[in-house]
Amino acid sequence: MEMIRQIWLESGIYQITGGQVAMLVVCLLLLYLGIVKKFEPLLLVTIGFGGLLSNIPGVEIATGDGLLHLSYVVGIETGAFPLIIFMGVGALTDFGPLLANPKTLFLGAAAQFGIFATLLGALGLTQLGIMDFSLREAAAIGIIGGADGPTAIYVAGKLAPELLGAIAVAAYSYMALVPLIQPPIMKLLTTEAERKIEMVQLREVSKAERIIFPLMLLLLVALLLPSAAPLLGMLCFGNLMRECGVVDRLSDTTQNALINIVTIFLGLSVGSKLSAEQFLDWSTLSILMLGMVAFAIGTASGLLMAKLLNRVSSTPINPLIGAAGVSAVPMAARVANKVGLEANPHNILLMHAMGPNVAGVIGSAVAAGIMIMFAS
Amino acid sequence: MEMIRQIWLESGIYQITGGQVAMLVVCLLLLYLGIVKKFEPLLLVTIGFGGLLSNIPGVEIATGDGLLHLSYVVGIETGAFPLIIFMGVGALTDFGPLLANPKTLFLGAAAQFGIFATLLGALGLTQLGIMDFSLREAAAIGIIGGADGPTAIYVAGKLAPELLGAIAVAAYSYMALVPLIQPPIMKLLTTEAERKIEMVQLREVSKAERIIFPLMLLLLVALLLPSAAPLLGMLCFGNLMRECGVVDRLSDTTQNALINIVTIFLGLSVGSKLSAEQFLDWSTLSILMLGMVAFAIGTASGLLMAKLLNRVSSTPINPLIGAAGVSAVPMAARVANKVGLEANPHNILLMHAMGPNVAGVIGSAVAAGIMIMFAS
Amino acid sequence: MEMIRQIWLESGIYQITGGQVAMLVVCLLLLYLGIVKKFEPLLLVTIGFGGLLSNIPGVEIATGDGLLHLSYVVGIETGAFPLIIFMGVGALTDFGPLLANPKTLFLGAAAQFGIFATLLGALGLTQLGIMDFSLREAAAIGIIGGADGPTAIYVAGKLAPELLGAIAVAAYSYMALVPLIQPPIMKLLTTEAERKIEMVQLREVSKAERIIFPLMLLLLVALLLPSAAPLLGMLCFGNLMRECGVVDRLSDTTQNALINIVTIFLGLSVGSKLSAEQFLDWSTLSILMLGMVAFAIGTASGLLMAKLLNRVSSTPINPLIGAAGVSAVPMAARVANKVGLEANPHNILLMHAMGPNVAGVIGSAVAAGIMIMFAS
Amino acid sequence: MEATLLEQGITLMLVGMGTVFVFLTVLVVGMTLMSTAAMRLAPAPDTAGVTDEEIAAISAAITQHRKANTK
Amino acid sequence: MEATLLEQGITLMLVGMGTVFVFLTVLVVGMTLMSTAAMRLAPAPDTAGVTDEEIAAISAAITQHRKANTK
Amino acid sequence: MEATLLEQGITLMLVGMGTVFVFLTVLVVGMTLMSTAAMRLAPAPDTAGVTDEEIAAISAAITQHRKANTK
Ligand code: NA
Ligand code: NA
Ligand code: NA
Repeated sequence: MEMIRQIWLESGIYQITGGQVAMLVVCLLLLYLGIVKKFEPLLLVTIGFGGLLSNIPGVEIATGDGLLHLSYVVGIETGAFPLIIFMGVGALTDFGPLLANPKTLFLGAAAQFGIFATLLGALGLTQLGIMDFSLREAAAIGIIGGADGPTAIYVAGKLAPELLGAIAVAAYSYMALVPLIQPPIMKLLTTEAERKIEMVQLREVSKAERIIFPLMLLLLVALLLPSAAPLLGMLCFGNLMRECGVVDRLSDTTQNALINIVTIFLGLSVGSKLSAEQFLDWSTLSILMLGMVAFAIGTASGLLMAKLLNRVSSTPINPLIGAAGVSAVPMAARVANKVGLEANPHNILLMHAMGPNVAGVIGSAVAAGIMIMFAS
Repeated sequence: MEMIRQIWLESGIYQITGGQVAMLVVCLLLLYLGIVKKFEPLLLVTIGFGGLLSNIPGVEIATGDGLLHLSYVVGIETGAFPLIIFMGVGALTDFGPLLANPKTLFLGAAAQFGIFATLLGALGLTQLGIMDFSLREAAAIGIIGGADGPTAIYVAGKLAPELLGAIAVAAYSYMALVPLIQPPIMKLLTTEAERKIEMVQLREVSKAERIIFPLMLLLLVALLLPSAAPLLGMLCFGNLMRECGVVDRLSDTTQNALINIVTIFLGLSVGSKLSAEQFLDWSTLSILMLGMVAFAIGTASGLLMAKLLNRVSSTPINPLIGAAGVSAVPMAARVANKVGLEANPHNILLMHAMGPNVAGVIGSAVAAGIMIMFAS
Repeated sequence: MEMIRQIWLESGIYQITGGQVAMLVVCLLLLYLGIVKKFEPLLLVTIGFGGLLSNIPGVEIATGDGLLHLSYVVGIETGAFPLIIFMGVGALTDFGPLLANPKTLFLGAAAQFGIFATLLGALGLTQLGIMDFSLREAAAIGIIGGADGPTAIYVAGKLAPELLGAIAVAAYSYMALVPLIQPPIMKLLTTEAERKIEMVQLREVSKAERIIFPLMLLLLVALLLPSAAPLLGMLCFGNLMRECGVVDRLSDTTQNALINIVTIFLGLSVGSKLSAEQFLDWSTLSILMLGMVAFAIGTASGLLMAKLLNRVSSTPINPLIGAAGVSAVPMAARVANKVGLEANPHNILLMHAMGPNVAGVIGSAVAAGIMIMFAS
Repeated sequence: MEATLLEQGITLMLVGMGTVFVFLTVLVVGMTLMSTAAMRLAPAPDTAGVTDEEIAAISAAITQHRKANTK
Repeated sequence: MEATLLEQGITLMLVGMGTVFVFLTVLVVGMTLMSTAAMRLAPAPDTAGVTDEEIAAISAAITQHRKANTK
Repeated sequence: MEATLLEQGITLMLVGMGTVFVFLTVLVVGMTLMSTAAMRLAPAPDTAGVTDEEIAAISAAITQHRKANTK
């Protein structure tokens, strides 16, 4: 009898809190978005399931010696998982379109305005007494505007681990929502005529350029902004393995087994931060709102910079590709392509948008370096 | 001269103990069973070789800072390896036959009687003064009857790490011996007529059911028996990745590179517990004997439950598939199929036996949760 | 303004030291050798890039909690990475040619003279007051002569971690330079007639012999020289997985995903030891010189032993295959083949040279065991 | 003391087997309800279209499963 | 104090956007110089020979990239 | 002191090369005995049947080996 009583006392039905029930619902929603809506499924499925596991009452799995917590300590606190993912992203990224049209880097630069505007927004809410974010926390929230999952997780793990769950969920959710968030802004800020602009075909990029590029980028980072070196260094390393042509077996493993294994444990670890106590908080709500604002501002600044460049440039630039500067690779580039096709059915912008798209990754990493330097 | 003397003093010929020689023979036997007899080779080859390494005199490899000991600490003590293997098993398991015929879950439930009977046996031996097992140890020994390697290793690592080597060897050996142990019991407890029973073809299972099943199972565990949540949670996660259809790259890596890497280190780590001091003990002998009894009782209770179900059920149930309830996936299901074919050459029981077979995995994990709750 | 000043103070341009600039050039040279000259690219690319990262001023990546330093602590200090690589090498190695012609083991034994001669050279430099190497350091330097990367890293990690970077760079550089270093020595020490000797075709080797060989090798090591057991044990384990035919999925993963992942982190970790303070030192220069001498002596002793064996043996032995005894698998065997073809266009020595080539791996591991026993 | 240990064992057996059966019974009920609901919401014809592919996938998975467990 | 925080934010925004633009401008200049040099040292005809293979490789990579990010 | 170090080195060289040769000689003897035994227990005709496959496997392995080491 006593034993049956103990089973009852240790059962979920007896122990579960309202907050945990709410979090289970939130996590099922993330799984729904990932599986049924196919929004960033690699991360939303793993984060969502990790969140379910971390809200099971009375079990050490997301805490103490539990697998998810150990994985968090080993992979997120040290920054190892986001850095390895960045290496994988490097191995998966083709910098060819950027090399063919370097000035699209400016679009990736402009879109980072979303990051700093959001930082300001978070500090503004604090100023108004609505929220209470420190500079570190505000900086971590701002990085959501970079639209780059591993960068956001890396920065949040360094500056504001207590907000990591909310920041990661916001970053991936909005990256997933890019096809809904961006088009209205794009149509608002461009004329039909601008959207119809056709761009000249990209030149071929030689193997030598592809090999030298990651090394040059790394050396520039080393000389100008070392605090961005871990993120950009791993990106460059992955890309060098991809392009150098002599270590294909390492590049293949990086693009497949390694990035997949790390994605699984990164997702579960991030999910382990979706416990009710940490997530169900006014700050989460404001992070979600600020993240949305960040995306909108980033999209707009990319677009406006593209309009400016179009005036200056000798060859025409379709302003739509500026919106791809927020990163969210390759979703944002595809959205630019789709909106372009609606205005002009012969206008294939995809490769042109890949330039600002990967430029956005570099830009966000630079912004992250600045944040880490000043806010920590 | 002094140096040659030192080589001699540090040589294996000088240092080796009788126990170590005996263990080298035992490990060569495990390798023989794995390689020549093809009994559970993935585990017997890795455990056997790990055992060889751990019985080399005078070298730190299974102790101190040695690779095998570090691997044991990182992967077995924390429970990480068996949990990751369970994730892989989930990604490799098709729950379709179980979904098509849910009542076969009862067969998986009944077969767990082997676990608790063995627990009782171990305590009985203690009672009689023959052995001296604590409740924790008896519980860990009982789990051998679950016929599920990672579950046994997980529970033994938590409750009785000092018996881990013997328990793992017993579990995998008997899983390998299923084709020898089960058929006589099956023929003893069923009539020729019963073995000839043909079953109606399984209905098709929709994708939605396959996706919802792991989530439902996880939520039930969370509500009813959180202590089983780590094992079943990882199983469900692996299965969700498999079935959801949007993270195939993660599922592929889980089913291949990840489970293979973890299997190698799990096997070596378990093997590192096959040192002479720990393994050559009366308790090992009684664990091997109790494990055999556990398998026999589990098989019998699964069969008897199937006979009972057959009387109650509207559609006929061949009692042979009850024997598959011990898990030992997929060997036990194949044994049921083979014995069925001997009685009725047109009787393909394989898919019907897969239901109780995977039910046995769930049942053992539930039993493991109970053991962990009460014995620790 | 203050912030801009801080960016300047933390920039690489401000902080970088002359030593770091020199090391960046050295690392770019390693990358050049790996990518353009295709010298051991798997290691020179990863080590070179790790070296770049570790010479970026003011960033914790090769130190403290940085990814490269953590990877070094976890994988090199414990010896785990070189041991896992050795397991992979075992899974990739075909011991058939050695089994078909066991006396080529003597060639692999003779070539180890390079190791001990270099040890003596390092101690001689100390004796002369030119350098100041301890016995441990001299032993670690000597292992370069084994021409086997993971063995050198394993021994250096145990005996002289402060020299690890220089030793690893020397080992892989000379392994890469084998096609330049060996041919002149081979032509100097052999006559045209000797180089023309054709060898009888190798007999077929049965599966049983292939399976028993790694077990026999392990047991001999256990009985005679346990200190070599970690390295040779993992080699044997990988080879047993390869040959036993029942764990092909583990063998495949070991040969691909696992060895690739470990190679990436091994290379980056070794590269993290290429910091200016540690590498730019007279000892590095003398290590590079001693390594070159080690290779030359090892090549010569292998050749001379082959000439001796040719006189004793009933079947003819082409002395060129003795040079393959230094290991540097499979480069040295191919060099022997190439020089043989120059003398006699019908003389295919490749398979014959694979015997001493893999024998050199075993010989180096035995020598490493001796070094670890006496020098630590 | 030892008598108590055996008694503990007997209680653990009863409670354990009880829990296993209760849990799996709840699961049977849950699965049946879930399947009924799923079949109503996504009726047979819809899923029938996927059938051929699914059968191939399932048999491939079983093959892989066996391979993983028995090679 | 809070006023200072907002001021800190504004400064950080100005310095941050400035750094991003400076860095990426330097990168644009660097890339342009590098490409010019590379094209001079390894002129178009040489690389043109590799083109067909490269195009296949690039499109394969893009496909893989998309697959990695959107499946 | 330094003299002793060099002496230590010479002893280590002699003992080391001695050990390497003794070990590999024992291995040669062991391999020869093992192969003789294996060929008697599983005589040539049996293994000859597997030959074609094995040759393919070996050459594939060598190719892979080379690829692993030299690409
Ligand atoms: Na971005
Ligand atoms: Na079971
Ligand atoms: Na060697």
